[in-house]
Amino acid sequence: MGLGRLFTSHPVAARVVSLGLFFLVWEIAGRVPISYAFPTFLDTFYAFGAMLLDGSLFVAYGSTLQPLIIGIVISAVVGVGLGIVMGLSRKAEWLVAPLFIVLQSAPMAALIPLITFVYGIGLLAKTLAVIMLALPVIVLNGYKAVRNANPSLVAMCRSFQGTRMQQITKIIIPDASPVIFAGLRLGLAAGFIGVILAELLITPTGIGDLITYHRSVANYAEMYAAVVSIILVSTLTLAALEAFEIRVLRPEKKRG
Amino acid sequence: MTAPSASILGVPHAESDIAVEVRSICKYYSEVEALRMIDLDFPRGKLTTLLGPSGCGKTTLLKIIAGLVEPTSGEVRVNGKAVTGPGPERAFVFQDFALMPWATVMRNVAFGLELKGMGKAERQSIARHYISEVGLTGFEEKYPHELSGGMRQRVGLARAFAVDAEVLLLDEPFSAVDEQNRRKFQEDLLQLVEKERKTFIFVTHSIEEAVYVSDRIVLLSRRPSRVAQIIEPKIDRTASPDAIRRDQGYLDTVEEIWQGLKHYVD
Amino acid sequence: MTAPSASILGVPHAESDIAVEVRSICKYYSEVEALRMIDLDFPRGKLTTLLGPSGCGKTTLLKIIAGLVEPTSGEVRVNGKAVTGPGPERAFVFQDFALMPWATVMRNVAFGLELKGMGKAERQSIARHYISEVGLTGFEEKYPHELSGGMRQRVGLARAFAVDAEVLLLDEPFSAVDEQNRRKFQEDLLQLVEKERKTFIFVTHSIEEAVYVSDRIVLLSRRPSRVAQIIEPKIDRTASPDAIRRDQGYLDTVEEIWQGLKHYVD
Amino acid sequence: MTLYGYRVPMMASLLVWCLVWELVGQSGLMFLVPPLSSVLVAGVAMVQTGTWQSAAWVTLHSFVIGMALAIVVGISLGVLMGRFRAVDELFSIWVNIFVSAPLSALVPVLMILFGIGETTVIVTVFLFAVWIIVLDTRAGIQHVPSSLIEMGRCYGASPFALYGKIVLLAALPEILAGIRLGLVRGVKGVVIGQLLVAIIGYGELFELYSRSFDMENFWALTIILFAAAMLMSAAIEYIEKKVDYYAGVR
Amino acid sequence: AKVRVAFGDIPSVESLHLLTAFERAKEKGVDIEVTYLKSEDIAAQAVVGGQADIGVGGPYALVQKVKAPIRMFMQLSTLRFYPAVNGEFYKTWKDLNGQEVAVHSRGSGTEAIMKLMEQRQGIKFSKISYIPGAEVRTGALLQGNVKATIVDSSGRRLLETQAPGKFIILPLEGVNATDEALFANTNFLEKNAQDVDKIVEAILSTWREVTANPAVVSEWRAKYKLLPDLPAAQVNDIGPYFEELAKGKAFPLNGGGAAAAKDDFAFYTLSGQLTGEPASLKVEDFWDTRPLDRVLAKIGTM
Ligand SMILES: Nc1ncnc2c1ncn2[C@@H]1O[C@H](COP(=O)(O)OP(=O)(O)OP(=O)(O)O)[C@@H](O)[C@H]1O
Ligand SMILES: Nc1ncnc2c1ncn2[C@@H]1O[C@H](COP(=O)(O)OP(=O)(O)OP(=O)(O)O)[C@@H](O)[C@H]1O
Ligand SMILES: O=[N+]([O-])[O-]
Ligand SMILES: [Mg+2]
Ligand SMILES: [Mg+2]
Repeated sequence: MGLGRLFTSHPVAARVVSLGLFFLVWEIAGRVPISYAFPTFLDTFYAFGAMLLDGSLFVAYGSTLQPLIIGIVISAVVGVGLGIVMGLSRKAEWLVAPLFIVLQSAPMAALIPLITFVYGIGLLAKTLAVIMLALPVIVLNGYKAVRNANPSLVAMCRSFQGTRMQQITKIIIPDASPVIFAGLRLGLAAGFIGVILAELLITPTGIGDLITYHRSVANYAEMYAAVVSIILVSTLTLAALEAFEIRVLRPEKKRG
Repeated sequence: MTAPSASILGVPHAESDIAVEVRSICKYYSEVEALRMIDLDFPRGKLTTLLGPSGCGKTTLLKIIAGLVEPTSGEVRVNGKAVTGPGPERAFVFQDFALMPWATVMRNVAFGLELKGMGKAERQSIARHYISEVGLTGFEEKYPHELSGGMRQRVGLARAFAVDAEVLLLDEPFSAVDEQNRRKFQEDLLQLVEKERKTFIFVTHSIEEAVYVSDRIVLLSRRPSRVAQIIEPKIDRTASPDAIRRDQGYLDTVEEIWQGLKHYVD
Repeated sequence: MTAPSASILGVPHAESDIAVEVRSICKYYSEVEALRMIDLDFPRGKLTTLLGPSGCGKTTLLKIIAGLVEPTSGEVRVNGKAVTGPGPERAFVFQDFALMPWATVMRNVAFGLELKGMGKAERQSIARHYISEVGLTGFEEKYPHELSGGMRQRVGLARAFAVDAEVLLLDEPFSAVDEQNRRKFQEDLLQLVEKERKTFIFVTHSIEEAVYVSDRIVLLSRRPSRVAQIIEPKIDRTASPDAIRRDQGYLDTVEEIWQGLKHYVD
Repeated sequence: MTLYGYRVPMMASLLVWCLVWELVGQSGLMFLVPPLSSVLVAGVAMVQTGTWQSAAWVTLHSFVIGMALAIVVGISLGVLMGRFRAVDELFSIWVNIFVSAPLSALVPVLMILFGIGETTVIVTVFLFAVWIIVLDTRAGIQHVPSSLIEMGRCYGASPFALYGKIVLLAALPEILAGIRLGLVRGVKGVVIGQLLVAIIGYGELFELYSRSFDMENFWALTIILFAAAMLMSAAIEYIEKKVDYYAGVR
Repeated sequence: AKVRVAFGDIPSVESLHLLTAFERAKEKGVDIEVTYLKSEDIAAQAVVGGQADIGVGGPYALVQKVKAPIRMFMQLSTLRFYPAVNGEFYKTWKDLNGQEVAVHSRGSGTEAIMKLMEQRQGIKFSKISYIPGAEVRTGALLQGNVKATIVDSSGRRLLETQAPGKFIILPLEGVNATDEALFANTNFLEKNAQDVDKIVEAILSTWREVTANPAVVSEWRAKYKLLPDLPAAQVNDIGPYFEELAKGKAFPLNGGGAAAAKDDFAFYTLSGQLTGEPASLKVEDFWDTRPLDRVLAKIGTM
């Protein structure tokens, strides 16, 4: 419990200790080595540095992030719109919600290889993979958020003779925005999975190519660096999005 | 120090004196009969309390008057005009405050005016007046989560005052406020009633609170709810709060109501 | 109809009459000083109430007595033996009832006995006795969510009675119960105190409630909390509830405490 | 939705979508989309083949083992994190990273640690499912009303009784929700594991049918998989409802 | 002990002869367990990592790079690929100058072939894109999503049946490099010489039989219950597929060995998989020819 107290007073300490322990175990496992194909942490770290310096990481991320961003933007616009419509209209809910419930809990990964047959291997195919995985969760979150907007706030707005439009723009959407935003974050996480799957399964480009290529030529340190980098990038992106959400969407949470 | 006079339902008042008339209201929630043939008059400028056992339909009746809930049959008239929905002459104060968490106290108080399309400067000056009236000057730029329960309810009250409705509908406004603050708030409310000269319709669970603040108390029976009794506590409101609370009339009225409600309690 | 006598802290009682002794208790929550040098005696067979402003440390003190919280310094003795943790001679009644939602009334009431390893038949017959004592016969197989707040608290009380502890610790047991049920419950509690002859230590926010149910009221000051005053309302408990509530001694005591606490309220 | 006064269950709209599928399929616009009817016919034939049965068996086997591990580890770690600050601080950064990280990128390196073939698939299922179970269990444990725990202590509960009779039961709704979400992720994991590393079971069939453009069988495979995922999640949801009923107002 | 084989593809018509050979080795008492992996490089990784004993693939680059002592010990096939272009757009190699082509993956044999042809034809592709799976590339070609790519023999036949005359197969000469070989850790080869010999012998005899009589593959499929639920269309494909390969002498009847290694050095240095002068590369750094030598001594060369 002494450790617990240290961590409580210094939350950063916990993370540093936790990360440090992990890297140490990795380094040791790599030195044993548990496998010829398992690089040490330091090798991986150097490989990461080298890939940064020779620019291959930047090129790869350029190719990976482009479809991701396009796909997320499309999913966000379509998904939030559709979610709000479903939240407001029982008929739309009835027709569309079950479809997305199925898509959300289904292993869409199985369908990704099909994309190539119709949409080839270009940007379009990767963007589509992102949308396939990201859209359902964004739609469903938007829909649930709107459907569950605080009824007492809605009644308050009605009692002050707010119009339906005012109700939607001034109460329902602001009230739903944190959940909608959480949906966008989940959608982004799913989008990362989608673009990686597309690059691993159908079109080895970007970061997926770095992984497969370095594996095929046995540059395991580079391969691991690529894998770690994508996890790092997605984690940091999601954290940044969350920080943005708190700062911009919910001023009241900033101080409290 | 006079004894309370229990007047029987339907005692006629001078027409212009009645702000709100409730006529033959019945309300079913699918199979559940919540209200059965409610007929009531709410005199202008008075505070009338609806009191009754839990789940008897007090909130339902208040929302029907507010135009937020449709009655199954019957009609509500405000100033002689039938109610078809929420209207500018009525304002609701919600039990859970219904404050927008993303908006400051200022924006919350001015919200009714914002919905009406009033310009920012004008509505803020009105809001500022009522914020000061409920004693929250200095808190304009705070967010609801930075306030205590009692302060939040004051914001809800100021918002209702700001739209300058004649009839204020309050659904258990103090139930989320702790005991000692609640007592303070009751005293403040009496002053506001005095000052604002509006028609208040008030729902509470607390007998003492009802007797302490009301001009008239409507006792509702268990579901399906009907008007069981109407009591007009004759209490000298000019006396100090302390004196009121040990007024024999006050104590008798509390006791009378308690005896009437006791058998509803499980 | 006698005036309350405010006895000063430390008036000695006959040794065997003291069920719980609190000696020089201090409590810090890291930097926050919650309690400062509390010395108190709780007489056997009486109901003593802890009253004080919100956040002053009433719950903390009660939990220290229960052995749930460690004091920073000082000691609690029950029947002369120092407390080191929870013990079978003390039972706690929780503000939020602390009922297991997945268990029936019967299992909840018998839970303390179940933990002691008592056989099913035996513990159920004991539980049935106390379920009837709190007036819940017929509800044995119901789940907590099927009961009203007042009924749930009765389950919590029956559970505490069932383990046959001498000292019952009640932390705002009625605050989650609605006004009217609460009133009923206060009357029932007085009967149970009478019947069970246990030592009750009771925490409440409500002055009326404190005065109505207590043999002794300990007023705590604002944090860091100390004993501000000890009041022994001299009220004739054999009178009817109505009579008690309009007893002048009762009203004077309420007023005296209210004046004392008023300046703590915002 | 209500139609002429009748409540039409929500999932009924899937029938509308099935009809749309059939029409698109009949029109022959996209070779990827054969008519639903012919997919169903192919599906009936497919499930009778030994290949499908053994693929389903292999898949189910990996899935069940991976899920069982994820549930055991997830609940244990979740309980530890919920109860002990140090454990929580030590693991929370990893749990929070992995619960939303693109684990598919990690799958290719897993086999170095865990072997090839079924093991990797099992580990993939485990990795996809475990984090959400940890997080939900932890939340459940942390949200056990402290008064319930104090109640247990007051009445002399041993630590064992405290967990067995109070804490785990009180956290059950959250734990079940975690398991339901974990199941959904686990199904994704089994497919991704079988597609990305070891081409066995269902993954092998997906690859086989899509390579040979056998769209009827491909979609039949997909429908069965989707239905299985939905059914499992619905089953847990049903249990959750029952538990919620007993848990009442928490 | 169990011999764990990592195979970087799904079992299909094209691997029926290899599956048969494994069955025969099992009959000889070698306990073979095959795992089907997503791709060749995962299979290679499995062998490097000690998760598998024998891998299937062409791991020249890997052997040159990795510290693990991996050696090939028998060639299974040579590259049999067909550069295919959409006749509407291209007719000859020269037309591909400045155009985009699609190959299997970075570092694959298909890429090596296309790079080789770039050099030989004196052209430059604008871009090489990667589409794993010959079937997928064939489909993409048929769908019009790519205009120039390289397919395998069943892809070529599919193109010819689905859209006769629409696609042109560009000429490809003098490419005879290893496509797939068996490889393993030297340690494994050392300790399990008997099992390895049995496997090599089973494969060589199978390869010789199938070359002599391609039709026998269908019988083997029935005998060993291989791929029981193969769709009818693919069953019909078995005959022509092996017929064509046998005619083209695609099955290395002597298991490759040093001669094959020399060819590969030339090809893969040219295509960039291997670095260094072909002449300076040593066969023993890449191959362990002893199992093959022993078996060939026993059953004779052809
Ligand atoms: N939207 C609704 N749908 C169905 N039944 C409802 C609805 N709202 C209220 N009821 C039922 O109608 C009855 C009256 O409810 P109402 O909320 O008006 O009572 P109340 O007197 O305000 O209760 P409380 O004192 O607990 O606030 C209750 O039995 C309740 O269950
Ligand atoms: N576990 C804790 N950690 C830190 N501070 C605490 C803890 N528990 C209570 N406190 C602080 O100690 C003080 C006393 O708390 P306590 O709950 O005992 O007050 P109380 O009199 O019961 O209040 P209330 O009337 O609101 O129930 C408060 O300021 C509170 O913030
Ligand atoms: O199928 N997936 O959502 O990863
Ligand atoms: Mg109500
Ligand atoms: Mg407290």
